[in-house]
Amino acid sequence: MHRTGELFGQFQTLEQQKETATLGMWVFLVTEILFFGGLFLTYSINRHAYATAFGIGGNMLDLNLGFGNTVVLIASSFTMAMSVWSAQTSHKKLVPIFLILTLVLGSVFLGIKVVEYKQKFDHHLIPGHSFDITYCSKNPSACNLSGKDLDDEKKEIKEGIEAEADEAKKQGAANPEDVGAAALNAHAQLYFSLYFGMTGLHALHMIIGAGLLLWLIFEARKGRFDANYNTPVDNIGLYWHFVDIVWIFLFPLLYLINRHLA
Amino acid sequence: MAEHSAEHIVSPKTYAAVLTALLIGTALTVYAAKVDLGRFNIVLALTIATIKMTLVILFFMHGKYSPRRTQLVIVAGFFWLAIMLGLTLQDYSTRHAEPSRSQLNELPSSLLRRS
Amino acid sequence: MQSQMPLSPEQASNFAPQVDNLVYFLLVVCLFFATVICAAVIYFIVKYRRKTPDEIGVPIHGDLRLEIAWIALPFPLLLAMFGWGAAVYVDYRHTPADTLDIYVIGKQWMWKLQQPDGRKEINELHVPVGRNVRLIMGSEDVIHDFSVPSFRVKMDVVPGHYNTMWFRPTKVGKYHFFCSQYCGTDHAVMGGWVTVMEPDEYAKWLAGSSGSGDPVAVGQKLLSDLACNTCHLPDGKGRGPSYNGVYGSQVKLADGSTVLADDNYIRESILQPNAKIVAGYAPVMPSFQGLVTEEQIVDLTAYIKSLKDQPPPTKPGTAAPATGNK
Amino acid sequence: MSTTQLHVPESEKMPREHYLNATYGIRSWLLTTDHKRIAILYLISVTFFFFVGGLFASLIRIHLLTPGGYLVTPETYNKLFTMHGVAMIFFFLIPSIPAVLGNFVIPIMIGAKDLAFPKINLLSWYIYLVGGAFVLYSFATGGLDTGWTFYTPLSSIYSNSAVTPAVIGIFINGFSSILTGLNFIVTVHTMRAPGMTWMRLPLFVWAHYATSIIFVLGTPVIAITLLLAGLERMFHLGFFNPAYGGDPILFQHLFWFYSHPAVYIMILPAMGVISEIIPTFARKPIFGYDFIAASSIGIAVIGFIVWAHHMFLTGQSTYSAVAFSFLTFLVAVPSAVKVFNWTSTLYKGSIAFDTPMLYGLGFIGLFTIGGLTGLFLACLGLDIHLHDTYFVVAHFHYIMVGGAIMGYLGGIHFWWPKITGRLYPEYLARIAAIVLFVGFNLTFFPQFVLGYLGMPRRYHDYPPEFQVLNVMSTAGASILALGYLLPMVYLTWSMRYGKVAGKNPWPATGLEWTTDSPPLTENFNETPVVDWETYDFEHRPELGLSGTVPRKPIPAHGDD
Repeated sequence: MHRTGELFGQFQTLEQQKETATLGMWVFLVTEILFFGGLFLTYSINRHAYATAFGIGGNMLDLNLGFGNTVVLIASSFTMAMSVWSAQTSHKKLVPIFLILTLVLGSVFLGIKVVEYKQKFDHHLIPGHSFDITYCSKNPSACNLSGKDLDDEKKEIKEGIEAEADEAKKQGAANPEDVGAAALNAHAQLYFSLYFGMTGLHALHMIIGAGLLLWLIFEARKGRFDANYNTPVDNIGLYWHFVDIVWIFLFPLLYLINRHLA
Repeated sequence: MAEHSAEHIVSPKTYAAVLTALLIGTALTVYAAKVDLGRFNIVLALTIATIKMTLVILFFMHGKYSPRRTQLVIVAGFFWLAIMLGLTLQDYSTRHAEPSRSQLNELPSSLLRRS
Repeated sequence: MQSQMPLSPEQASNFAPQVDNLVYFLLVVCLFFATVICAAVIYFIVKYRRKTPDEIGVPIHGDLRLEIAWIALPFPLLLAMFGWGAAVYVDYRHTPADTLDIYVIGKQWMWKLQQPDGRKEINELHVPVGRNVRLIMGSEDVIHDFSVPSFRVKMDVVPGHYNTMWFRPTKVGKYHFFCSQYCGTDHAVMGGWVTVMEPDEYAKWLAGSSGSGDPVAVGQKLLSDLACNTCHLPDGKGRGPSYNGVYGSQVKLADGSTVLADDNYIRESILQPNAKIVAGYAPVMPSFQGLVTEEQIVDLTAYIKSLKDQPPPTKPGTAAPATGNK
Repeated sequence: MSTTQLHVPESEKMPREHYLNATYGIRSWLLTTDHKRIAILYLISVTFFFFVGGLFASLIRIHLLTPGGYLVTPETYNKLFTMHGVAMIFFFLIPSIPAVLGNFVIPIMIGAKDLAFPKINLLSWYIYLVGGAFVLYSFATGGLDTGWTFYTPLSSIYSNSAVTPAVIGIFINGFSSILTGLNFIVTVHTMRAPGMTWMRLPLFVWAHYATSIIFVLGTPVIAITLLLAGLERMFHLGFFNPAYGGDPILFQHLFWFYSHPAVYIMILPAMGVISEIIPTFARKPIFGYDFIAASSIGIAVIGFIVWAHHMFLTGQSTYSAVAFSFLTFLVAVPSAVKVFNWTSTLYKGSIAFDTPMLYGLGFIGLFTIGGLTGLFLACLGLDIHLHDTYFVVAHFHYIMVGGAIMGYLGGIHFWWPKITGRLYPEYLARIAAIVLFVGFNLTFFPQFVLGYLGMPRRYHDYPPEFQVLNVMSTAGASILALGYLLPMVYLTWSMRYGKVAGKNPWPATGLEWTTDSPPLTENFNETPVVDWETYDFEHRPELGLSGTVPRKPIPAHGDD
């Protein structure tokens, strides 16, 4: 692959080559902005339409895990930035160390994500036939739910159903209570579809990033990156930070919708 | 071509400061979410997120020290995102003159979507 | 239909002349520009055709005044097109008060229309001339579009939304309506006729025969189509309770309570069968949510209602062993 | 009519070494990173999809000969027009000019050895192939009957056809577009030869820069939209499915956010081709260079804020419809600027009627009609009547076939000597161009009338009063089909037997005409330095033209 400072045939100078690579990466990230933008738009429209159900869904996520993940990911962005700095200042030994730290933090993030997904699976919150927003309030022991939390969740769901039933009544449904319960379940399922869609796509980007980091670590250990040649570190760094930014928005949008009511 | 020659190196101190700011922002956004501000909860959460994003772009991603052309690319990305979100949301937010639901009892209620 | 080839459909509503006038205006403007451009191109290519092989053209690089002129001068025309078009559209989207409301439901691949008095039609619409008519439209499945070219109106029929459109028929006659939004296999035949009648004719027509058929008969047929009667045997010995004499009675439930078997109870039992289980039966019935329409529930209810004077089974049958069934 | 100027001496020989004979063997093609060879690979693959789409189109037209439908079942008819649309739009029109002509010419035009990312360029061709394979798989196993617009919930729930592989194919193909656009943007920014300033860029490059903006900013949105629709279909989710509270109109917003600008992806590069052809065959600088360049960017930007004019009758708010209608009228301004400037370029030119010029002139006429009928559809009051009728079908075929394909064929004929080093039989080519023009108008003009009469689009069966016009249209289509087969034949023939073209047969002023035909793998022997303005014939003695201006610029109003 790249030897240090190799000039590809189509370029005149190394500087032109580096500039080109960086610009290319930024243009790619711009397409990523629009890519996630479509998801954010879908989220916004539906959240606006079904604020109650989305609020209930949001409160069923584990805030501690979400918060922890945010911290982990921000920290990994920092170590990534530090590995770029190490390359730029020719601290050749430090580059792989910071990259490995980044990879470890990224893996922790993904690990926590797996734990969260597993939890959602156990709580019947995977969209599909078995989806049941009331599962935990009906089977509190299966969800380790007790005391005030349980009461809160029950109350929330009851109010949610009432709110949906009110809507149904306004729209002239003959049996607003049933429609309300079904509607809450459907709309909460929409929330979880979006939750899995958004976090899943984000996680996919993380996995690709982790793969790139692996390659980068491999190269960095050979001492490839220094002040003269650090484009790959720089570019993969840009990508990593972008993935971090996506999470910076996902966290409040998914986890913090309705926390003040809890 | 671009005027910049030597790339700007951001010091670890700056990185550390940004890291601290990001962590504080995260704590703040969790704290703020637990206070009932009505519709301003979401405004505040998004404001904090935007500030955090700006910090990441400016310092971690060297946006502040990039050539103007790169900065233009970044701005264009967000501008287009704003076009997409803005023009779509203006449709949804102005859709209230539609027929009143109470006249529509005849139609199956399960067909309804709220907007 | 006319033997000669017409260039526009008949004008049969208040919108038809508006739309046609608008199209004449645009045609005139556009023909003018198309003619100017084509004439200029033809004139130039004839006049300035190459005379000698190594000749070159006069190096003219542009003219700022011209550029400004051809940006600025057509602009008012564009504004006029926009403004006029918007005026017609806003008028079309704002239904006047006091309309004759007709409900329209689109489904693959037919139209169900319902007059204000409840009379139903399939792929046919009768309206009086000179009266403002509003169509309130919903879809049971995919997106359709109700389009009447002679009225120059159309509107998408979107599931989950109600769209409305209005028009005032101005000419008695029979006009095609089409589904104009692609909706699957038989999209092209999902159409019918709008019949515009004199008001007294319309009144007579309304007073004529009743709706689409006896709901009891429709319900009975539906019941066997849906195979309800394979479990709900009249003698109560099936896996589900008998319908005989149910309507209006107090039903004993498995949890010991009782409930009045009214329309809502029947509706719920069809859509959420396990919400209230009749004593002596197992919760084995599947939900028919999504399988039956509201309209069909009404028909089913009508049929069950018709059985209320039938003698109920002497004692509730014991539930058949629920093994391997659904 | 004056004849062609082609002074190609009989002694002209093919260059000894060029990109076509630099290496041999399948591997040397399939693993090439040479932008010119990749362009050839694209040429072959888009031609394949063009004929797939064309076959479906012929079947559609034959079927519509009689009111009840002549040939196929309703289901098959629906699949035909859907597959026609998908093949033509996603796999022919969108990649055609950028990935074939743009790929071949842009690096040479700006004096670069290659695109900025040659490997990514090759990758994007492979991605295109993989996407294409998925779509062909869908065509072969049950077909696709959702309409190329994939409106939910028809596509996500109700259709029984092979929607999932098609959606995956288009999703994958999107990345091919994105990478091509990314490559062009970066190339234009960083790879220009010394002296090739922004204001000396050929307008073809400006047009592709504008197109690339759309590629990069629009395509990801269709990717995520189709991904969501595909997930909805596979896992019964509710993003756009009203049964679960989702919103089908949101799908349309997202879909058209890309798919309207996609129309400009098709037409902008064609406009770029025309902006090259007209000055070349009028032998004078293009009129209003900066206005044409700016209008390309203007169209790309404004093109992004008009999308909901496809949705005036879906129940979007009245306010929103009015706003989108206004914005749509704005896009007429830069389009008109281009037409006026091309026309003015002809003024006092030295005009020849070589094949590319015939396509160029045809383009002006057809694009004018296509553009002006766009005003009818942008006009809210008229759209109520015209929406989803054959008027729309006629309008967008005037833009996409009359505009984009005419531009594509014009460009192919213009650069064919550069691509292959040989000339095609000129008279046959002119006949083909005229046949195409006539056949095209016969096919699609009647459809404007059909549309105004109210015939809805996508109908396999229509009331008898529409038959006369449908028969006319089908008759025209058979002429059109002949017009497409002709170039196929003589261009293939010319690759081996055509007269050797030499460096600059027309002659034209661009940098690509200063190098060999076909060019070297590195395009130039040494990095060129540009010290002339673009489209300048006056100060270019090496073009072998007299250099004297036969008609001196006359003081205002003093026409001769």
